[in-house]
Parts: sequence; C-alpha cells; structure tokens
Amino acid sequence: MDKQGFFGNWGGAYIPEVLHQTFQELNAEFTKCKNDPAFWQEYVELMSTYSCRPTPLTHAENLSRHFGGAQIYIKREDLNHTGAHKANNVMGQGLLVKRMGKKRVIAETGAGQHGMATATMAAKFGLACTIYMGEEDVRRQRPNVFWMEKMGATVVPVTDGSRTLKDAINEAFRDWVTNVDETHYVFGTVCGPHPFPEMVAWFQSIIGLEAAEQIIKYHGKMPARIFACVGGGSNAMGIFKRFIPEDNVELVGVEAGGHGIATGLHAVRLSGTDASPGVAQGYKTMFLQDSDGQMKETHSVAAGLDYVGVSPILADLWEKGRVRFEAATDTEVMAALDLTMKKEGLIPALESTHAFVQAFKEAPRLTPDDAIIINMSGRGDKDIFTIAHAFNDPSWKEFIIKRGLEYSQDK
Amino acid sequence: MDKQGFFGNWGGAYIPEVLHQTFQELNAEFTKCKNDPAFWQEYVELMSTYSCRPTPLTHAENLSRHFGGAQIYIKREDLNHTGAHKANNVMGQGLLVKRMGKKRVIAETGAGQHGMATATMAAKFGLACTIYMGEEDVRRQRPNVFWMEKMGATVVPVTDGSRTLKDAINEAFRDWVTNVDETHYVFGTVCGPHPFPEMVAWFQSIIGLEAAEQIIKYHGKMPARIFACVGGGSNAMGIFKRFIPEDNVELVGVEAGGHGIATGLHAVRLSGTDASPGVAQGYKTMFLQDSDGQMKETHSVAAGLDYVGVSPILADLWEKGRVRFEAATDTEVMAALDLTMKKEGLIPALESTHAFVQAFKEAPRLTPDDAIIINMSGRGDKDIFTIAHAFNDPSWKEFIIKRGLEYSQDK
Amino acid sequence: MQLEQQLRDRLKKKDILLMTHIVLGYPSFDTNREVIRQMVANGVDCIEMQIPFSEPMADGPVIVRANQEALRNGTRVADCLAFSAEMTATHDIPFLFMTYYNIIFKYGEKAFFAKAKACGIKGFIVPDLPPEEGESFLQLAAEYEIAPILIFAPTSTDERMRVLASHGQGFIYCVARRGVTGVKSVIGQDVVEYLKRCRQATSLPLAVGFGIQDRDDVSALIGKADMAVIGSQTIRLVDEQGAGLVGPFIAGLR
Amino acid sequence: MQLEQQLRDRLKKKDILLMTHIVLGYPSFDTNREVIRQMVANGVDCIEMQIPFSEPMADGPVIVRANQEALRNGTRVADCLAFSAEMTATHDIPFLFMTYYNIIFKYGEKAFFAKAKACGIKGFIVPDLPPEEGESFLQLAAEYEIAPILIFAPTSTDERMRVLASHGQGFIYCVARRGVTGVKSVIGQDVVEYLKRCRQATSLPLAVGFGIQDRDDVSALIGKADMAVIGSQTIRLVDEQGAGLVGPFIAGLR
Ligand SMILES: Cc1ncc(COP(=O)(O)O)c(C=O)c1O
Ligand SMILES: Cc1ncc(COP(=O)(O)O)c(C=O)c1O
Repeated sequence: MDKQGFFGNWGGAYIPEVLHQTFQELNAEFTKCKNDPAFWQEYVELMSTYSCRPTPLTHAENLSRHFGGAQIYIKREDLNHTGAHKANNVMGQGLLVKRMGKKRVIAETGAGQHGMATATMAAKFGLACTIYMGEEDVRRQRPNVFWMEKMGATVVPVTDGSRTLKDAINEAFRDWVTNVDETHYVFGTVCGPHPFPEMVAWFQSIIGLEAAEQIIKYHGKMPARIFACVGGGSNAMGIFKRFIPEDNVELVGVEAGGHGIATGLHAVRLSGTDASPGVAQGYKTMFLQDSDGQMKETHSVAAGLDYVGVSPILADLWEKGRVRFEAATDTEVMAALDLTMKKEGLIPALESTHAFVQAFKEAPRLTPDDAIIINMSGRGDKDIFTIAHAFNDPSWKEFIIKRGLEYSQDK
Repeated sequence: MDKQGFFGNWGGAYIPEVLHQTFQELNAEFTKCKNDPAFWQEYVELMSTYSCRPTPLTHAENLSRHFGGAQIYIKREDLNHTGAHKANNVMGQGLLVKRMGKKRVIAETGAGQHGMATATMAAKFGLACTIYMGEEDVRRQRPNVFWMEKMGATVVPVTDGSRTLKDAINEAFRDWVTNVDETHYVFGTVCGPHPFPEMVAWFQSIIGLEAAEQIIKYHGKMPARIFACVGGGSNAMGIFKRFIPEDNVELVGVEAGGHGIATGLHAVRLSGTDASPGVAQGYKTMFLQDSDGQMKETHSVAAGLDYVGVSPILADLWEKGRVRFEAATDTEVMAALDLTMKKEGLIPALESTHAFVQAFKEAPRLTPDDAIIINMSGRGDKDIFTIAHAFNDPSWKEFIIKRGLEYSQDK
Repeated sequence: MQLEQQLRDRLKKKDILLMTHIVLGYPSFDTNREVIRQMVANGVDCIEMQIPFSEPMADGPVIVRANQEALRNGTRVADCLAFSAEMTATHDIPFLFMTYYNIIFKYGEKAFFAKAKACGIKGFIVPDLPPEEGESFLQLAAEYEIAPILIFAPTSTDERMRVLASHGQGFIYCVARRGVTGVKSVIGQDVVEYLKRCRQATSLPLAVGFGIQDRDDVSALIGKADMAVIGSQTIRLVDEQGAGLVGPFIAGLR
Repeated sequence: MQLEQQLRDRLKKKDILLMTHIVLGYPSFDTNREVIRQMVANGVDCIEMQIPFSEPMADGPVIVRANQEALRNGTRVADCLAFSAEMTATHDIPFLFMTYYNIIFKYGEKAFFAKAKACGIKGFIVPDLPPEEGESFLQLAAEYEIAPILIFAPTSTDERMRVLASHGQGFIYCVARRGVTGVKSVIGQDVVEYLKRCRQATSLPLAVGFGIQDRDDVSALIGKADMAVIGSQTIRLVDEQGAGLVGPFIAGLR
C-alpha cells in the first residue's frame, strides 16, 4: 500500500473513489512539474509580470522603535495582485491546469481572498470558474463576491453546516466528484488530500525563498523568529518552508483565539488543547471536533482563519516541535491593527494581524541585533466591512445607513 | 523678474505672498535633491522596500488577442502600496519633508487615493496629517476616508464651491497659508504652483523609466503608443516623461468625457474646445471656465479625473503637439472595465479605465508587431461603492440595504 | 464471507436484491424504527444505516440535510450503536453501517469494530476511505469478519477495479455515475458498459447506487447487477409524506 | 501717485485711516450700494470692492461664502464694473478692486485696466499675483495710473519687502498674520515688530488687514500703520443684523 502524502502521522488522501483517477493524474503532473526547473521558472516569471514578486520586505522602523526590541521586518504579501499570498498558490495551480488541459476550475473560499485569486486566475487563463463560499462568509465579505462575479466567476453560497469555510470545501468536493473530468479543484490552502498540502506549500514557498535572501541583504543574518498567522496554514508554510533547516530560526504560527480559548469560540487547533486527531475533508490532522468526531463551530473575526482543521505539514512540525503555536484574540487583533496602521501606514488583513499580535508580544524580549519577520499575508482594505464594523466606526455606520436608504427608495 | 516654473506658456507660481518664503525653501531643497543622485537612489530604495517597485509590466495576452491588433502591455501602478501611482509622488515628497524638517503635512484629495497615500506616508514618517476632501468626494469614497482616519489623519470635508477636488485644493492652500512654518502641502498631481508640476513629474517619472526598460526586455523595441488617463496629469506625465524624446512613441492622454462632451458634463480640458487659458490654484493652464473666468463644475464617474485644470506641462506638450488628447465617456469606461476584468482578471480604477477605453479603440488599427502600453494608474477595488453602483448590481444594493437596516436598529 | 453468502442465498429467490439507506436519528430513531420495520416487511434485503457526520462530503443535499438534522437533534454515535443492536436483533436481514471514516477513527478503529460486531453489523461502507488509507481498517475487518464494502466508480480503470475488488468483501458498491447521492441516474448504455466492466473485475455481488429512484430504475438493473440501492428517495418520501408510505413504495419497486 | 496722495491728504486730518471691504453682488448690489453709502457717510477713507471669483484661495470662510453667493446670484464681471463706475461717481473717496488674477487675465489685462480706469478705480489688490508673475500687469498699472497694491506678509523677509515695495504704489497691504481673512488678529508685540520691519522697507503708506474687527484693534494700530482694513467683519454684520447697522459700526471704530 502506498503511504504517500503523509507528513509524520498526518495527511494522506481520504478521497471518494470517483476522484481516484483524477488524483493519479494530478500527482503525476505535479511530480513532473516539481522536477522540472523550467516549470518553476515559468511560475516565477508569471508571478513577477502578473503579480509583483518578489514582494518587498519592509523594515518597520517605527514599530521596532516602539517596542524597543527586535528589528521588525514585514514580508509584504499584501502587495500581490488581488491583495494576498493566495495568488501564489492559485497562479501556480493555474499553470498546472493549463498543462492538464482542464477547462474549468472550482474553489472554496473563506475570507474571499482565495476565491478572488481563483476568479482572477480563471479570467487570465480563460477558464470557467465556480466559487463555493459559506453563506455566512458571503455576508461578511460581500465586496469580494461582487468582484468574483465581475471577473466572470459564479459564486455559490453554501447553506450547509456552519456555512463557513469547511462547508464550502465539502461543497466544492461535491462539485468535483460530479464534474471531475473537465474540472480542477484549486484547493486554497495547505490542507486537503495529498498532493494539495505538498503542492500548495511548494508554490507558497516562494515567500520564504525571497524573504531569506532579503533578510540577509538587509539584516546581514538569519532572523531570530518568523511569525505567520495560521488558518489552513498556507502563508505560514510559505514563509516557513525555506527556514525549516535553519535551526536558529524560531518559527511561530499564530491561530485565531477568537473570543478567547476558554470561551470555546475560537479556531485554536495547535496552540490549545481543544483539538484532537481526526480525518475529514480528505486528510488527517488535528481537528476541532467533539468526542464523536463531529466538527465544531469555530469563531474568528478573520474569516480566513475560521477553520476546523490545519495543515498536516504544520501538524507534523508542531508534533516535532519545529513550529511553535500561539493564539491571538479578536480584541488583541483590533489593537495590533490600529497600531500598525498608525505607526507604519500598513493595513494588514485581519488574518495577517494575528501574526502581528504575537510578534508584538515577543519583540520587546529580543535585542535590536535580532530580526524578526512577520508575514503580512494580505491587505486589510478588502475587510472594510468587517474592520469598520469591528471598530464600531460611527461615520461608517451612518454612511451605510444612508446608502441603504437611498437604495431602498430606488426600489 | 524670474520666469522660472513655466513650460511654454503654462505654469508659474501664482501664490499669496505669505507663501513666498516657503516656496523659496521648497525650491532650494528640491533643486538640491534633483541634483543629488543619492537622493534619487534613496527614493528608489524606499519605493522598492515599502511599495513594490519596479511595478510589473503585464502582457495582456487575452486583450491583445481579443482586439487582434497591437500587443497590449499594462503598467501595473495598481500594485503600489495604497493601490495607485499616487504613492510615488507622496513618498518622494515625504523624503523632502524629512529633509526640510517639517512636522506636518496636508493634502487635497479627489478620489481619495492621494489622501490615502499621504496619510500612509505621514504614518510611516511620523508626521501630523490633515486631508482636505470635497464633501461630494467624501460621499463617493467613504472607505478611503475610513482608512485615512485609521492611519491617524484628520479628514476635513470641504463644503465650499462644487465640493470636489478643486475646492479641496483651495482649502488646503488656506490651511497652508495659516500654518506655513511647520507644514508642507503635499500636492497630489502635476499641477499647482511651481515647483509642484516639475517635482511631481520627477517623482512619477519612475513609472516611465521602468516601463522603457521593461518594454525593451519583453517586446524588443519601443512601444508605438502609450495611453494614460489625465486628471491633473501625474500618472500620465509619470509614464510619458521618459518617452518624450522618443519621436516614434505616440503619447495619448485620455480625459474624462463624462456624459459626453456635448452635454457639458465632463472634465475635458485638452481634447475638446470647452476649456480656455486661465490662472487659478496657483498656476496657469487650460481651465474649464466661463467667459468671466469662473470655474465650471465638471463631471466624471471617476472622482480623480473630475478636475477643472490640467498639468501645465501637459498643456505645453499638447500645444506643441507632442501629446495627443482624447476623451472617454462614463459609459465607455464601464464597458472597458467589464472587459478588462473578464479577460485579464485585472480591476483598473475608474480613472485608469479611461486609458483602457482609448487603447481599445486604437489597438485593432495597429499590428501585432506594435506594442502599446496602458498605464494602469490604480486598482479599482477601492471604488467598490462607485463601481457596484455604476453596474447597478442588485445583490450589492440588497447587501447595503440590509447592513443599513442592521445599523439603524442598533441605534 | 458471511454477508456475501447471505446475499447469494437471497439471490437464489429473487432476480435482484434491494438495499435501502437510512440516516440514523433522522428525523428520529422512532421514525427510523418504523421505516426499517416497513422496509423489512416489504422485502428489503439489506439496509445501510448511516451514522451521521458533520462533513458528509460525498453526499447530496437530501442526505446532507438529514445528517445535519440528526446531529442537531442530538444524535450521538452511542445512540446509533445501541439502535443498530436493536435492529439486528429484531430483523433477520443484514445491516451495514455507512459512515465517514472520522466517526470510526475517533471512536478508535478496533473499538469500533468490536462494538459493531457485538451489535450484529455485517459490513461497513466508508466512502472517504480508499484502501490506500485503510490498511488497519481492512485488517480489522478481516479479524472481526465485518465486510469492508469497497466502491467502484465510473472513473475507475479496470486495473483500479481489480485492486479495489481484492480488498472488498460482501459486495461491491458500484456508484452509478459521477456526483453525489440524490440525483436521478439514467441507466443508459454507458451504465450498462460500466457494469460490464465491474462484473469483469470482480466475482463479488454488485450493488448499484446513486440515484436509483423507482421501479423502472430497478428493473433496468436486473441481469446487470445483483442489488439496487435506494438512497435519498426514501428519505424524501418520509420527509414529504411520512413513514407510512415507505412500505408500499418498497413493495412497488420490484 | 494719485492714490498715495489721496491717502496722505486724508492722513493729515486723521491719526489712522479706515479701509473697508465689500464683495460685489453679495448679498446684492442694492445692499452693496446702501452699505457703501453708510461707510462713506461715517468716514471710511477707502473701499476695496471684491469682484467675486469661484476659487477665492486666500480668503476665509465669510468671504468665501460671500463670493459663492454673489456668483450664485448671477453676479457677472460686467455688473461689477458698471456698479463701480456708479460708486466712484457718487462718492468722493478712492475705490479699489480686489480680485483674483484670473478675473483680470480672462477679461484681458489691458482691456481690464482700460475699463477700470474708465470706471474711476484707483488701485488693484490681487492676492495671487506676486510681482514675479505680474510683469505685464505692473507695466499696465503704470501706464493706466492704477496703483498696484502689493502685499507684505509676516513671512516676508526684509529683502523681500524691499523687492515688493519697489513694485508697489498707493500703499502696501500688510497682512497682519499667517492665514486667511476673517479670523481675529491680536495686535501683539510680534505684530508691532513686524510693522516696524514693514515701515523700514517702504515709504508707502501701510495698511494693515486680516482680522481687524473692532475699535481696540484699530486704535492699537495708530502710530504703527496708516490705515486699518476692516474686511469680513462688516460682511458678518450685514449678514447678521442687516445693512442698517454698518454706519454706527464704522462710526464706532475710531
Ligand atoms: C490574507 C489571508 N491571510 C491568511 C489566510 C489564512 O489562510 P492560510 O493559513 O492558508 O494562509 C487567509 C485565508 O483566506 C487570508 O485571506
Ligand atoms: C488611480 C488614479 N488614477 C488617476 C488619477 C488622476 O490623477 P493624475 O491625472 O494626476 O494621475 C487619480 C487621482 O486621484 C487616481 O486615483
């Protein structure tokens, strides 16, 4: 029996039989690409002409001064086309789809970022595109839905289950088993059945490859620590991968603490004790589930972190002690966002801000000779509805009320 | 008498006496910077670590194929930090402000992009910041206001005159004459009194410098034509400047045709016959004014093009026949935006889309051996309220109505 | 061999067998009890009882909703096990568990097999557990003599079918088409060809499921397969017209 | 020399002169007429009449609004010229035009000077026209003997003041502080020092404006300047209490 696709105890490909053949083909194509330097070069070329890779590594001088400890560097995945690291994975899979000759892509999306990125890639590559998005997330991220539709994608609100990311994944799988011949499922994070975790990590590893060169150039040596938020784990794996063999670089994944671990309203898989090993959505990892194995509802102010599972690769690195996991609460996130906007003129996505929270906690305990890198996985201006809401901004509310009234009267 | 600051018949510095001294200092400092290669290097370094310069030049293969004429290349200023070319000018002036030791910046803003960029720069450089924005534009671009405030800037809605960009400029000047000692006015476009046109053009010229290298690399020769939208003219001058000595490169500026030139509801200064020479806002150019010299109201779906004046440098290049001017109507803009999203997965700002309209008209008449460059001055996702509105999107409206009701009930 | 033998015995008397599907705890165990009673009374040969799971990835809307409702009603795995013991004690037909792998994994594979055995369960259908990931599962199945029902899909190659068949017992569940449960399948020439391929790949009985909804569907399968699987359709029936009509519906299928 | 001489003649009888400001067409020419009548009757020495402009960049809120309203009421440049001819014919004090450069530029500089001359206007105040940009303007001013009133600001260096003075005629308009019209200025030590610098830079009479609002302000300027300029304050007065109170207000300033 082929035990491929496992990272330690985690991973695998727990897929319905109807997908077996397509996974065979996907594995074969991916393996070919992985072993073909020309493919990686084509990928880098695409990312540097269509998106803006290499993304900068910004020295956050004000924040560094403010905390008086480590030099804080920020890896600017927010400057990618479509506003987040999701573009890396999606464009990479797009190239794969072209090679496999498929004509249609589907994707799940939580925050809407992966959906946006996939719809964008589909437009660019001339593919039909359907995006599954939990109804709850459609509500939270309406602007992204608008753009996806404008880009020609069909957005399907998923009304099953908790109506968030995991349910969108289930629904995407249902589409896939139905339309398997023509369709590729562009999985959005380093989760799901093999080869997705490995493939997504590979495409995202461009982040860390660049960051390693950049930090050496600017700081003269490897960073002491790297912080990344962890939803599925793709931006974290993206920046961590290159540094895993660097023993002195501490890798810190930050999960969504939501209302606080004690409240149960969170998405803490690896930094708490609420999760346990399980198999769902095609792979084995630590899931937030009850004693029967039923998945729990999760909570985060950041839709993109609001997920029950976590990358099997990260579960393995966690188990082996190579990556440390922490959690940031919604409240801490809003405070760190505020500080980052005011001090550096940067608007991290709510997801990304989780990494900032933990970095801010640890920076003061390091010295100015140490560098830390925060992966700013995306930009926050997509989150205007969530952020303005979370800040309880009165003029925003007034603006929306007024617009709403205008639209009601038009009817 | 010193006739500095004139471009042919246009330009000058028609400023209140109270500003004389500060302009002397500004001119002196700017001249020093201009002649100091280290300053430009510092600027390029800043833009490549904080924003993401060089921005890519994207080959729009689908659009090229669609129109079957010239190879269409798109200069991706949308990938700048804060989402538009405005960042170039603002960060450059920020460096100047640091050198002059001023502690506060002010700016006018139309679309909100320049305000966003200035608020961002102020946060990064630790400066106090006040942004003047026409009340009408505040209404159109609320999300930008929210972010500017979050970045620590004070946004002042201007209720005078037509409550758009020109009135915001007047109000900014009023602030400046009041607080001249500590304050620098970060002018947002290649207009206003000398040295602003020259200075802004200089900072923005980074666009064309990059584009020239890139087009040679990808296309092997100079482009046949370059298209840029023209509000004040900064993104146009930015991409044009490098190509002015290249006789075979045709430069095309595209103005806001609004509801159509015949309707009078437009912002057509150089591509129509409605404008005449005048002096206002500190400089001499072609203004949309009545026979008494009173400025007219302008109209465009794109707030950033909705302006009565135009760069004196462009007025000169127009008069000399070096730059051709055209206009795009609101309706043409929405159609070109739709096509660009669907074909390339790019969302140009409404301002930028004007350049796409004209390029689309001309591309079919050129050959695949010709390249054209469209300057995509900014990204459109900031314009969600305007764009979703202009597309009359029903689910967007429903979403806003629902949100509005929720907020009303909270009260 | 137990399950396969039971089915073969029944096949001596009928030209095609019927397997039905229920979701445990939906809409209630009481209704499950009544529905099963009617099914058995009207000649159903085998029943797959789905232990509800929160992520029913391979199911269509009807069964997805049934899973969700069952869980919302508080259905626990322990309840399902107890109920299954009652059913196997009451009715003399083979009962299977259908569920997703996490239910078994989380319970503990070995413990689950032991418990299912004690409950009189004859086989397991686990749509998200391909043999590659089921090494210990298949071993325990052999040990506890509970048939692991493997699945053929129209996308399975001949070679793949042979691999699957080598691990399967009891019967092979042939998915009639690409897709999820609940959408009507048309038993056309392509399905016939597919079932021929299935037949060639294994000597195990062939059950055909996914979208078998009426008498026409069932009779179309006679001679091409051994068992027709009625899934979403009875759930729909109970939803819309109550448990009382299940008996006549089943009686009318053959 | 004409304007300067007129002022010097008046300065023989008064320790400080008063210049007032009105915006033409605001709230109406009829009100302008009445206000000017009262101003002259109560001893105002000179009146600057602002031709409204859509972009009054150097003005504060009161005058900005007056400019806008005047334009909204349909005030045209031709109306302002006609009205000014009427005023100079009616009242025996010097009248000036205050406006922004575009009004003159658009009319045609030469034509404007000729017309203003014909209307009996004695000087022009153009806040956005520094001498560097006013070459032809200054030449025409000399030609038509209309005094170009140049402006000193607290930010002007001594050297700059001398340059400005060399181009000015009639008097120098000393802006009391940084900022726009309409905000009260405190005539403190810094203003006194500033006016000393102004005095040293020119032999022309000095007018002080921007925020001179009451009798105290005016008397504080006696001996330090030659003329106090009352700008926004009378507009405010007319807005709030009508034209009737302008006379007593002016009378009470000295
Ligand atoms: C900006 C951003 N960061 C992070 C995430 C979390 O995903 P991952 O953990 O795979 O990076 C998302 C998911 O949508 C996202 O949009
Ligand atoms: C994206 C974008 N493009 C163009 C413009 C027009 O300005 P300019 O003509 O100075 O480039 C603006 C102004 O706000 C803008 O935001």
